[in-house]
Amino acid sequence: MNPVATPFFFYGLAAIMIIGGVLVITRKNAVHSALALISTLLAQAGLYLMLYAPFVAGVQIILYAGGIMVLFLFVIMLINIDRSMKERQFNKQWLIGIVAAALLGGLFISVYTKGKSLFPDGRVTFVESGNTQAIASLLYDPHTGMYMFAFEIASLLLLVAIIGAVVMAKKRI
Amino acid sequence: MGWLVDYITSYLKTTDKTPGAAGNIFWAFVYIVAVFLGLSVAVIAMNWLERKILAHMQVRLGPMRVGPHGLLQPIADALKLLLKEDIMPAEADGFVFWMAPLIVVLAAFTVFVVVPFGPTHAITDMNIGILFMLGVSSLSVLGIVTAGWASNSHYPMMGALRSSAQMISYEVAMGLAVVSVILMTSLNDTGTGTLSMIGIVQAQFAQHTWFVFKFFPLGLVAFFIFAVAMVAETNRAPFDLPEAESELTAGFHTEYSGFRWSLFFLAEYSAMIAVSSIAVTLWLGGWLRPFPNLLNGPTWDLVFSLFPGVTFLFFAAICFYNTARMPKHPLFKIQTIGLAGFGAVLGLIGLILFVPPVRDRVGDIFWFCSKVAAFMYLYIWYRGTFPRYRFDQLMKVGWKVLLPISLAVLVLTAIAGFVEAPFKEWLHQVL
Amino acid sequence: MTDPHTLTPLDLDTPEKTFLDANELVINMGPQHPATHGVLRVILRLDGEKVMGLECVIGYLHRGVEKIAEHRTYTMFNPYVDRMDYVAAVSNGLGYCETVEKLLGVEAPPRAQYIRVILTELNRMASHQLWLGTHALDIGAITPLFYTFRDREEILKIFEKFCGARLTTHAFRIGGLLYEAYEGFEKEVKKFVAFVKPKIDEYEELLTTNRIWVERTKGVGTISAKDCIALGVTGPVLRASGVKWDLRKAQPYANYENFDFDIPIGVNGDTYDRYLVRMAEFRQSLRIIEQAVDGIPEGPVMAKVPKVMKPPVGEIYHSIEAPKGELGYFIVSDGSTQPYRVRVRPPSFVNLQALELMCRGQLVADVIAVIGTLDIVLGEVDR
Amino acid sequence: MDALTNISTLHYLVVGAALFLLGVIGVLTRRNVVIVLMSIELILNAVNLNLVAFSRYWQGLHGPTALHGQVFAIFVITDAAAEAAVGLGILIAFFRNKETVNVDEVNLLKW
Repeated sequence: MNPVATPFFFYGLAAIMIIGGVLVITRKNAVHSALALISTLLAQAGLYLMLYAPFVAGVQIILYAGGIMVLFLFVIMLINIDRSMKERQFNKQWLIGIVAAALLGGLFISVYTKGKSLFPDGRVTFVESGNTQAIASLLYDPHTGMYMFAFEIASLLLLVAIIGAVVMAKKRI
Repeated sequence: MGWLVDYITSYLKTTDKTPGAAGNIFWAFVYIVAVFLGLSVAVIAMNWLERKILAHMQVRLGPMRVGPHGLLQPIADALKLLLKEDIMPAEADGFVFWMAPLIVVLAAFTVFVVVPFGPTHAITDMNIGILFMLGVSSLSVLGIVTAGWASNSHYPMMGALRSSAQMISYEVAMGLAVVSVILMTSLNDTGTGTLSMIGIVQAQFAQHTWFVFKFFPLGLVAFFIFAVAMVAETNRAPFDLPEAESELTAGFHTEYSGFRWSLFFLAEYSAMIAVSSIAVTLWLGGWLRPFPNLLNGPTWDLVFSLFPGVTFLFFAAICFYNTARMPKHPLFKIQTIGLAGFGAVLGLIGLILFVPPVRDRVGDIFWFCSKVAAFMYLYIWYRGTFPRYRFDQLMKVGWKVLLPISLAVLVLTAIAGFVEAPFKEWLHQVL
Repeated sequence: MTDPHTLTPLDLDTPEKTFLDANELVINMGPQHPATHGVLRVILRLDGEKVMGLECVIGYLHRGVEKIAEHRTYTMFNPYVDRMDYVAAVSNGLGYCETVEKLLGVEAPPRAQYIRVILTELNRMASHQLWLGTHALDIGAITPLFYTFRDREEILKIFEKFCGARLTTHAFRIGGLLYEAYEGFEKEVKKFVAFVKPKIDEYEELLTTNRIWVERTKGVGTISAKDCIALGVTGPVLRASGVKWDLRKAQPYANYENFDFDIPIGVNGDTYDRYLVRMAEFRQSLRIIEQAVDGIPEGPVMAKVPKVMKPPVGEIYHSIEAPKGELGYFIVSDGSTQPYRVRVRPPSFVNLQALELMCRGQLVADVIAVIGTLDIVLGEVDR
Repeated sequence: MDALTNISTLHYLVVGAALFLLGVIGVLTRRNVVIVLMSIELILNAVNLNLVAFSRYWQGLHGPTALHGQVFAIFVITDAAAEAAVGLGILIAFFRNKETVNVDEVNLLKW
């Protein structure tokens, strides 16, 4: 199946992403920021689908939008945001920050304009199915899986994160 | 215009694909509209049925005034909700307050993109179908949390915190139960499983068993875990703590009224239907009729294809029986006519379902929907029977009972899948 | 268990901060809350879901019943007491009539006393049925409410036939009954007893062994016998803590000494035991009713009472076992036709004082269960 | 027009770069720790988008099973989950002690 109206969806989703990103860093209210970030994440899941990465898109929705962002909202509700909303929103180094970001942006632009020929259009149509299976075989297969060790390390990282989060967030242990 | 007709009819000729998979926008749109309308009708019918069934469980009659046997009550309720004043608390966060019901409704409805009502009767068949369903249905917790927060009030806040904790906790056990089914789908020659909803049902057909009976009792236990977790996911009794009426007045939607509240209502019921369809697809053979492998052949096909029509005629007969029992009084004239008319419509639908081309196409949808309906009845039954869990007990059930069991089931399923083929071979040699 | 005397009052002046720290969230439950059984207002101080302290605010239903009594004759005040515990109006009337009779020095004739016992026990059942339905509803089980109301209806039908009113019956008069019981009263009560016996098993079937019900009620709102006595808690709450104290046995009145019945008591003093005690009281009430109907004597129903009641100067305290506990009347007479002072000792009011002790350290959902299990009626708390 | 309508890898890279810049600005300028953490999520997502886009490009060169970029994206998401959990845990601990969520006031190590 060929994708339909690719540019339309690409620009639409990209616009949602960028607008969401801008809202994330400009809103006073952290809940509004979180909602903007959720829209960015969902639009990004759409872009993953357009890149024939359905499994990553699914993980993005279930983990990022459904898991991490709920955690964020939960914490925002636990802490008192009324006070921080009334205060100054940007820190003292905001000018330096903007300049640094602008320099980084300039770097990106120069890299992309100069290296455009490095990235020809690599689009090929192939069967969509098998994406999940291919990822699984990269992760777990005893012959072709080259990321099994990394996967185990990732699970260890998550375990450490769980313990760390519990230790830090618990009132009395 | 010719190309348009060609485009439309070209899909009908290739009937082995869903419109989404075939890339046919027109039919995809038709399916979307059909699913959306069907869902709305199902929610309305569910509303009436829940009140009636619950009422009869509780030795009362339920709605009787609006329409014969209260048949028009949901419509009257919907009108009332639409005409009600839409109140927004002064201290509420307007935008988020407005967004929250939309998020919940969108999450609840988007799930139906991949629900397979039949081998070709789905909007689309996704490679990551079940992952998509779990992911999108988990988004509704965002709406609930934001609804509770935006109301800027204590009871909704507590309801929201309760519900987000509850939904996240039960998602874990639910996901593990689902994974054990995905393991079962990989028991074939190639050894690759599938996440596609249609693929899961086809795997059950190919393995000659519903997954609820696979590796008895492992499939049954996984199904039971899912059946418990899905009640918790949809915040229904006995896990209805987020909206516990006697404790938190109405939980996260305490401050909502009118149309916005009805959106929550709609979302709750369509979420119930959605998780029930997951359960039906994963464990109860989806659209497959009973014994598709054992009782096959044209005769059995014919017999089973008569079921939808017979069911509708049965309902029509009930309507006519009750029409005859209506009090013979001028005041009941309109009600009697209405009930007879309703029966006639049901009967007509039943007769249409006997027409061969229709008969062959709706069989899948009928079996799927009747399995889902059984789950809906269970939901109502739970509500009539159980008291409500307390929050710590709910967490205890989720983390200390369901999660270990589902982990054990997952591991045992993997082992069973691994030893099944050698064991059969050994058995073959011994006997 | 904490000593009730050392409980510090709730500190409501420090402003709440966030959910994060202890002693933070102050929630106002009621007076318009579905589970506070009327217009009780409970201010809860919560740490997350845990109750750190609570304070009851009462008086939303205050009508000054005791003050009204000072401006009514003894006979005229009789209907007012029905409006206190309106789900057990007959018991209220019995207590008042007996107190005034004691003050006057008259005694109701035996037949009147038997009919009084029958009606009071029926009323006890009706009150317990209402308690069971609403308590189960608070804990989340909807269905028992409808079952109990279906059966309570039969009791109310008997009341209606007896005296014309269903709720605020005003069934008794000072000195006995105003009328003879209606034709077929005994038969109807017998029929009711036969009807309701299997229904009580039906309630128990729904709840007693229900896992969720047991989990929700066992170990919730525990109160020790010592604390009960210290706080003056009476009725099923006291008996569930293991104290065998029932005024029907301890200070028999209205002929109760002639009936054979047991006092069910609990062991742990938690919500589940209170539930079991009340369920057992259903059966004991049925036993009493059966005996009373069988042994009902013939004779007059009204003692000789002066038309204008002028009790001698003095004071009297008399209490009966109402469905909710000890219901006492303290009447001071100055020799005129109107009481000088009437003071009611309502069981609900006293039992409600145990709420904080029972709820500290429990969860919000338990507060609901405890309010339900105390079986308070706000009309009686506020008077 | 062709450069605009023919969506290639570069288009995704540009979107990713823009998102990355937004994240960097957020991290460098905001005072609210929660929003700083969210900006970090933005940065991680920008990286993820690049990874998946490169993966697509790589698939074009080496066949449909060359999904290394997507595998990396999954690892990054795992990492983000761990980071969010620990970051928010620190935030809660910090908030409990100082009752503020401003990065400026996280100066316990400064003297």
